[in-house]
Amino acid sequence: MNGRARRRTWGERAALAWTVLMYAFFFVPLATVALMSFNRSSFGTFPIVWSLHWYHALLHGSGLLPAVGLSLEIGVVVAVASVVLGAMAAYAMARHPGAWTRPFTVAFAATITVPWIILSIGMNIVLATLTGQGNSVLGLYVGDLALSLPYAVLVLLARLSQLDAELEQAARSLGASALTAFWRVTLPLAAPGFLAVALMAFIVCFNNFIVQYFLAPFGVQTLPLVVYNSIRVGYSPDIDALSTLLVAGAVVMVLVVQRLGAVRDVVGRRSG
Amino acid sequence: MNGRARRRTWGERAALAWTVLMYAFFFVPLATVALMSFNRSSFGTFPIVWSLHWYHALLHGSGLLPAVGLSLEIGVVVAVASVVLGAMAAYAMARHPGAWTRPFTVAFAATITVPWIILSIGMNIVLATLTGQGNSVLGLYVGDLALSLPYAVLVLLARLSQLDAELEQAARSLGASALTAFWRVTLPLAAPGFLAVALMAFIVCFNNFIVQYFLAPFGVQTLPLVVYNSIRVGYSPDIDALSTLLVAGAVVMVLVVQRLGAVRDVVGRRSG
Amino acid sequence: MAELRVEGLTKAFGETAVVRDVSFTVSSGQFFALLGPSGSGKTTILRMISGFVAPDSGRVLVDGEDVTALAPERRQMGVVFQNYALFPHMTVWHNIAFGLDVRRVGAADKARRIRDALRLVHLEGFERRRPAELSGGQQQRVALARALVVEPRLLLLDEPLSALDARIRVEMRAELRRIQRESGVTAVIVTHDQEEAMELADALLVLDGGRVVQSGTPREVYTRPESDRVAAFMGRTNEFDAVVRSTPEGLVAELAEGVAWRLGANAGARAAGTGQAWPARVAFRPERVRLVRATPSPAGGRGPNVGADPGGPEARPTDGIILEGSVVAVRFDGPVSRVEVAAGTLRAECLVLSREAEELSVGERVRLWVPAADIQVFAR
Amino acid sequence: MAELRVEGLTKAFGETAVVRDVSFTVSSGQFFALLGPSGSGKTTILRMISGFVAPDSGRVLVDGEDVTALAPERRQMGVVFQNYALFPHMTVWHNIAFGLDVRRVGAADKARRIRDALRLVHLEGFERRRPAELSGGQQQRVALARALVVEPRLLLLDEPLSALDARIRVEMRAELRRIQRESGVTAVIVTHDQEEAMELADALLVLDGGRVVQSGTPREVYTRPESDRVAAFMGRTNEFDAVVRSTPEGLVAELAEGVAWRLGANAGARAAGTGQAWPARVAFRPERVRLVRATPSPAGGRGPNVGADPGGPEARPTDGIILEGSVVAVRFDGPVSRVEVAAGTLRAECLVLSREAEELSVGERVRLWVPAADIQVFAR
Repeated sequence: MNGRARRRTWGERAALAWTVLMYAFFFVPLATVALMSFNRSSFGTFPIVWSLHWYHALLHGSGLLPAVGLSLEIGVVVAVASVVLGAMAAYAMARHPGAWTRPFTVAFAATITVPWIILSIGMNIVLATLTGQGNSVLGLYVGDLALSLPYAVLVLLARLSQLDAELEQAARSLGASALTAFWRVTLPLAAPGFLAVALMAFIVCFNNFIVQYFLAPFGVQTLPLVVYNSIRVGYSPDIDALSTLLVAGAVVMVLVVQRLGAVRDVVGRRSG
Repeated sequence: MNGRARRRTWGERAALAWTVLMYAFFFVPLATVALMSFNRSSFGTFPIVWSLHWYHALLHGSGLLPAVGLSLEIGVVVAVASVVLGAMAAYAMARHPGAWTRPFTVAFAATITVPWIILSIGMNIVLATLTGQGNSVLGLYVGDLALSLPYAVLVLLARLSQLDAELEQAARSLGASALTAFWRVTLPLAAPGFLAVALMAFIVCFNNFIVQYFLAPFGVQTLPLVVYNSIRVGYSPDIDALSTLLVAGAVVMVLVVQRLGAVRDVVGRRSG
Repeated sequence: MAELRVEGLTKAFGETAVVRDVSFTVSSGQFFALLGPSGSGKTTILRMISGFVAPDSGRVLVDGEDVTALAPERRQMGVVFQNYALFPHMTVWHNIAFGLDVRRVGAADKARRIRDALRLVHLEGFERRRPAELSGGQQQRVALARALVVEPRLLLLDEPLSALDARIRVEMRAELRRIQRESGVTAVIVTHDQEEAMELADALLVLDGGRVVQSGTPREVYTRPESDRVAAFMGRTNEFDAVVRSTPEGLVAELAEGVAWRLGANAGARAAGTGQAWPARVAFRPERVRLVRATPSPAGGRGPNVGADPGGPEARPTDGIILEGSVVAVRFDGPVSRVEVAAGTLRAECLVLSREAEELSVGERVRLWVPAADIQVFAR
Repeated sequence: MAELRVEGLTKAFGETAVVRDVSFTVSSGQFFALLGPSGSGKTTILRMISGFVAPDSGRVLVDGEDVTALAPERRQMGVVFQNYALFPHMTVWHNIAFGLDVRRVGAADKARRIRDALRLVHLEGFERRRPAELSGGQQQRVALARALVVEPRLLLLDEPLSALDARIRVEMRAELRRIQRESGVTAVIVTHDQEEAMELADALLVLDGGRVVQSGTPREVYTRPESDRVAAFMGRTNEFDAVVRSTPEGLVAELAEGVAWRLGANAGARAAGTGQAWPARVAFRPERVRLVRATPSPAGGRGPNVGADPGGPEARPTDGIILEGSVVAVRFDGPVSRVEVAAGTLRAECLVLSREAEELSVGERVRLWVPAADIQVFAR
């Protein structure tokens, strides 16, 4: 409604230019990877010879697809576990706040700031003590879950806290039990929060190379591990092909989430 | 105000128990690390022989402290850069929303979902093309900044969008120029958002081993890199000592941030 | 249609007593208002009736049945919240259907009842809208329909109009009254707005600091307030400090300004003083003043002539309040006008219909008379 | 203290014309109201005056100086926002000091002016509080002090009272009027509440759909509305459809019910019909009715006796409106009561002081008279 928006000051133009520049900064590497994935050359040399060779290579014979499969599997399991366990804790904290809520919130926030590499060492030790071996497939799941749970609890707590408690009361005054009120009113309204949490858990599973490195047993290859290993051994453009597919997938996923209104939960935009 | 809170149902008790369990799940590894750091044994053997030996070792002779210094330095620079650059972009988007704002927001959100390992490959290629070498100290800074900037823009955009535009208008009607209004009204009110962004940038710098691994030149050791290397070579409890100090530092930092009201910006709690 | 009885409700949050021993009865089909400033405990009382807050002591009875320990969902009370609390993810139809779905009402019966409810609140054709697509007034109608469609024993309204614009609020008052009449439900409304309470309620309770300070019909509470606080809360009033004396002719109020007024016999009932003379506050409402133009006094510039017969060392009391003074200001308020009159150091506000105020001009001399029956006396 | 002149302001957002060719003048020291329903463009006009919205065409002049192209901070206008827009991170003192700091006022002068401003709004002692620690009414006082301390040429108020509780709002109206009088500033208020506008403003402008539909003093607009829309917007009114005919005796309104009323000569001015007879709407305000008890008609049960002399094949027009009917309802509204009267199929509402209404009972026969001068006629 601000009619003055049309006359931009120099400062505002500069800010706009910055925004565009920053996008370049981020998307040029991704575009480069995409470009290389369509180049027949093994070493990213010019001129570009357009080809789907590396996509073909990715599908046949490279060890990348099974790793993507495992990472997806871990991601889905951890995402579901984060939502369910996080929702239970967050609901308890949101609906029965007490003297204990605040220190618990602070503690969860603190865990977010602990470097992952340190956490992975600790978990390796604990798992070794408990199960006799520090590296196991179970450990992979547990480790990823441990990283995503604090985010899950905090995001869902925020979402549930801003849901008007009167909505549940309205449902109950209409004859719904506490459980029915939660199921038919609270749950649907908190859904974008759940989606956001699932998405974050998924992202964590794709990012925390270091935890997976310390917890995965020999021979079990997640996506970050296999990419890491194959680059150490020798860079091959089928990774570019995979990256391009993953980025495309990420964009589609975000568009879907955006449609469902969950982006604001990921980034903390007020939803009022 | 809910007088019925005192009578807890079984479901609520279960949810509370879960919350406690989840904390255990997260803090037992950290406590274990802390415990080991006070144990004289090199191999974490029992019984514990209490000692500050490993703290002494950390201070004298281990290569860990310089790495912490470098990581802190990168963290501070990236945090400041994220705040300044992020604020400029977010302010442009918040005060001059248009048809371009929404796709830009989606694009930034999408970058968060791109696996870091893929981004680091792309950046290595771009840097190699631009500067002739894929690994450089500059690359370390740029790579970390690239990871934290999308978060910075989205969090600050959320914060600035929820700031009432009428506050700036009130300031201007009182005779303040647009710049003065921003400096004296908008900036102080957005401060918790800035703090949150700085904290997140800091966390990213301590977590993204993989980007640093692909971008750091030979001999330049950040904390994740040196921890990774030293564990590959042979685990030594001075890392436990360092971890304990870092966790303590993280808790202190979160308490400070909590006091300043920025936690809700990190985790998206509504501030109304 | 049910009778509500509240007996000795008491509630404290922590150290703070919010509701103290509140009892009242709402008879079947009555529209009852809990009126009080913010912090008077009125909302907490409503929440204890609806079951969302458990009282520390006291009982809530519906048609004689004690529901104090019952869960909210088993009390069969429809609640309308200040911010409507409509389910944002459901259409108007599904919002209204919610209570019937929970009760497993059959499809045909359900559709009929929802249509009846929509007709009652004049919202036919809005079935497929979502709450965000409705205006505030329309949202409140949906909230009413949703609460009424389950045929609750009681309708509880928690400041239902305070989130609306001034104009819509006045319109919705009439609507609320009509809907309550047509549905015949027993209703309890919580409000801080005495105009709202007077327009809507058959009977009301004035609360202050968690205690009942007065109850009765709106007219009783307005015209016969039991304290100066209630008098001021219910509307504008003129107040004077005086000493009230018992004389053979009845009570007489003497003002420091040298005026004395003879008060009605009934005024003494609320003047809880002891002995022969006690300090009191004498009050009357602006619309109770009979205002007539005074014939210009022959000695024009002699200053205001206070009282009917002020001469002599002791003022002879007049029957009721009689003041002669001049018009200081005439404030036009649409249908009515407020005339401010100065009689010496005394100032009084009179309310007259605007067409009568048009004949008055500032500076004009007027005579005010308030009959003894319209005067209120409160102990100071 | 300055004179504001607005000339031909026009503004469209996209395709939607929000303000269309609005012109008016506010003289120095006047309190001026822009009154209209939501969407009437009143807030956009205020924002064009304050400089936050640039008009598509038209000019804003302060004391003859064209400020249309000036940045908001150079216009020297104090703005009070609907939600106060106090700086939440500053104390009351620093909020008020803001405008003086920006102007680099010296410390001693600054402290004196802030203290004067706090005294003006009755907030001495609140210097160190933060906005969140104040009530809504107190926050609005701070907003006023902040706007006034810089001695603006104009004070612009954007629905300043609409965020307040009903009771506080009425109190703050009087405060706002006092503060404007004492500071002597020229003020423009935007409101949708006609009571607020009438109580506050020296002159007002009624807006509808971005256009000025009437302007004048509150009394003029209330008693002489130029359209039935304005009449209804300004307050309650009784309306009847009629055919108005020019006769040698003046204008006569004939109703379908077989009644005819002779209207005042001046009523014809707004009845923009042509020829000898045209459809019109006849209206009068409830408080304009003179209501007297009718002596019971000798033939009791014969049904309502409409008109003074309804006999004969053609109704003879009465002077003004005369209706005889019975009381259907008496609604107590505190100081005033609304009496609903049915005369055959015609229904009319009358407003009387409550003390007069006490003498009336439902079913009683009454006679209503509205003098020709109090009748409004609008072309249909």
